[in-house]
Amino acid sequence: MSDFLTAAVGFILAMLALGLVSILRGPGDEDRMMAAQLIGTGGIAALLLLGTVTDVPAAIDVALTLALLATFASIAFVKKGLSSLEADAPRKTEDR
Amino acid sequence: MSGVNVFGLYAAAAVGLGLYGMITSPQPLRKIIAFNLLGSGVFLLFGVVGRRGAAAGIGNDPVPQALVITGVVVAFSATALAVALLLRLSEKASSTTLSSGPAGRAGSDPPGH
Amino acid sequence: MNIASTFELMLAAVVLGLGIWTIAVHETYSAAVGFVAYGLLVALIWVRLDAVDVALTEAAISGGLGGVLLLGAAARLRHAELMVAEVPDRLTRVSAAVLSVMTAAALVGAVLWLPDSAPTLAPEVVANAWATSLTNPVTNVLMAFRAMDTMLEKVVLLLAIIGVWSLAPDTAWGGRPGPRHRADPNGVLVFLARLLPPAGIAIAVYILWTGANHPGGAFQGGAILAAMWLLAVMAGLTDTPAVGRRWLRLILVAGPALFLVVGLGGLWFGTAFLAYPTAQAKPLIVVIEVAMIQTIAATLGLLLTGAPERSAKP
Amino acid sequence: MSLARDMITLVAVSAGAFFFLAGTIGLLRFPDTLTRLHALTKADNLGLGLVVLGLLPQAASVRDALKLISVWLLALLAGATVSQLIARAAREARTTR
Repeated sequence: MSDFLTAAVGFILAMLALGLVSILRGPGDEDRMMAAQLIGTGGIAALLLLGTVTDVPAAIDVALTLALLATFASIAFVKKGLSSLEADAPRKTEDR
Repeated sequence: MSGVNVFGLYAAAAVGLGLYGMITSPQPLRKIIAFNLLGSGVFLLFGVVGRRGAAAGIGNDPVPQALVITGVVVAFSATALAVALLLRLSEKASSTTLSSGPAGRAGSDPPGH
Repeated sequence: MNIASTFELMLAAVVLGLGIWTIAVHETYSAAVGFVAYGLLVALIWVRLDAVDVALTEAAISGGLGGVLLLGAAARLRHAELMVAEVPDRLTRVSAAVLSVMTAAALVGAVLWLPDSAPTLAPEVVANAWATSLTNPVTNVLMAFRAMDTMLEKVVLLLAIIGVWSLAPDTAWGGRPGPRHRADPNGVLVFLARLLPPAGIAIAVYILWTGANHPGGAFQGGAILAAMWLLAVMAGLTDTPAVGRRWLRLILVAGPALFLVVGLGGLWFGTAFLAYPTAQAKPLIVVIEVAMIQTIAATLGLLLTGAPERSAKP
Repeated sequence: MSLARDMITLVAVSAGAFFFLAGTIGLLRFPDTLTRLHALTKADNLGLGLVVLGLLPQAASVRDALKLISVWLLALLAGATVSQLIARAAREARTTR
C-alpha cells in the first residue's frame, strides 16, 4: 500500500511539474495567475498522500493552511495582474 | 537517510542561486526575491541537519526548528521593510536603480491610483 | 534506487526548477508568481523532513504573505522596472557565478561530510517537557526554553512596522495604508470574501489551539488571520485602518508587552527573567499566545499593506 | 475489512491520478487561456476529490476524516470562484489588447 501511495505522489508531482511549466510559460499574465490554483489542487493532493505515506497526520493541517493561502494568493494574482484594482467591478457588458 | 540528503543538496543549490541573483539582478526588487530564495536555502540546510538529529521520538531536532520559525518571521519583516523603502524610493526618485545614473526617466506615478 | 528516493529527487527537481525560474525569468511579475509557487511547494519538503511546524510557517508566512508582498511591489513597479536596462557586464556575471558555485559546493561538502547522526537537543527538550505540560516540543522551545528569542522577535516585528510607517509622506502621516479597493457587491470576489474568512478564522483558532500538543501555534494562526483580513480588504468589504488610531497601536504592542510583563514577573516572583512557575506554565503560555496571535495578525497584515498613503480624513 | 479499505484507496487514488493526468494534458494541449483554465479547475478539483475519497479509509480518526473533507470543500470553493475571476481578467485583457 505504501509503495502504491508513494508512486501516486510521484505521479501527481510529475503532473504538477508539467502543469507549472505550461502555466508559467504564459504567454499572458492570465495564464500565470493559475499557478497558485494548480498548487491548491495538485500540491495539496501530493501533500495529503505524502502525509499518509510518512505517517504524519499533521500534514492535513498543512493542507488546510495551503488551501487558504493558495486561494488568497490567487486573488492577489488577479488583483495585481490587472492595471486597475477593480477586479470584480460591475461593468456594462456583464453577462450575469 | 540518503533521501534526505537530496534536499540538502537542493538547499546548497538554492543558496548558490540566490547569491547569484542578488549580485547580478539589475532591479532591486529582484535582489529582494533572490535574498528570500537564499534564505529559504539556509533554512532548509537547518532542516536537513535537524533531521539527522532525530531522537527521543521526535523526527527533527526541535531547537533548529524553532530557530527557523523565528528566522522566517524576521526575514519576512526585513522583506517588508525593504519593499516599503523601495516603493518610497521609486515614488521619490522615479527610478528604482541603485546606481547613480540619470534618474527621472521612468514613469512618475505608480500604477493603481 | 527505490520509489521513495525517486519521489524525493522529483520533489527537489520541481522546487529547483521553480527557483531557477524565479532568478532567470525576464519579467519581475513572473518572478514573483514563481516565488509564491515556490514558497507554497517548499512546505512539502518540510513535511518530508518531519518538521511540520516549519512547514506551516513556510507555507503561510514565506510563501503566502511574503510572496504576495513581493507580487504587489512587482505590480506597482512594473512600469518603472521596464526602464532599467543596466545589466551587469560579463566579468561581474562570471565572477558572481564562480562565487555562487563555490559557496554552493562548500555547502554540499558540509551536507555530505557532516556526521549522519548529528548532535541533538531533542532528548533534553523531551526530558524537560514536564515543566510546561505541553507536548509539542517546538512550542516548548519557542515559548519556554528560548522564550527570550520569541519575545525579541516580536520586537523586531514592531520595529519593522515602525520603519514602514515612518516612510509615509507628510500628507498621509498617520493615515490609511494602501489603495481603497472596490468590487461589485454582488460579484464573485465579494461572495468569496464573505464565505472564506469565517472558515479561515476557525482554522486559525484551531491551529493556535492545537499548537500546544501538535504542530501549530500563534505565528501560523496569525498569518492565516492576516490573509483573511487582507482578502476582505481586497474585496472592498473593509478599509485599512488609519495607522494613527490608538486601539490599533494597543493591539500591536499587546503581545510583546504581555510577554515582557510575564517575564518581569518571573524575575520578581521566581528565579529568572521569563521563568514561569511550573504550576501556571501552561495557562501563562496560552494567555501569551492568545495575545500574540492578535498582535502577529495585525502586524503581518499591516506590513503587507505598507506605508500610509491616504490622509486619515476622507 | 482492511483489504476492502485498501481496495477503495487503490481505486480512488488511481482514478484521481488519472484526472490529474487529464488536467495536465489539457493544460499542455489546449490553445487559449479560457480552455486551459477549464482543464485546470474541473479536472484537478475532481482529481483532488478522488484522492481525498481514497485517503478517507486510511484516516486515523473521524476528526482527520472531517479535516480531509474540509480541505476538499475549500479547494472546491476556491476553484469555483477564482476561475471566474481569472476568466474575467483574461477576457478583459483580450478586449483591451
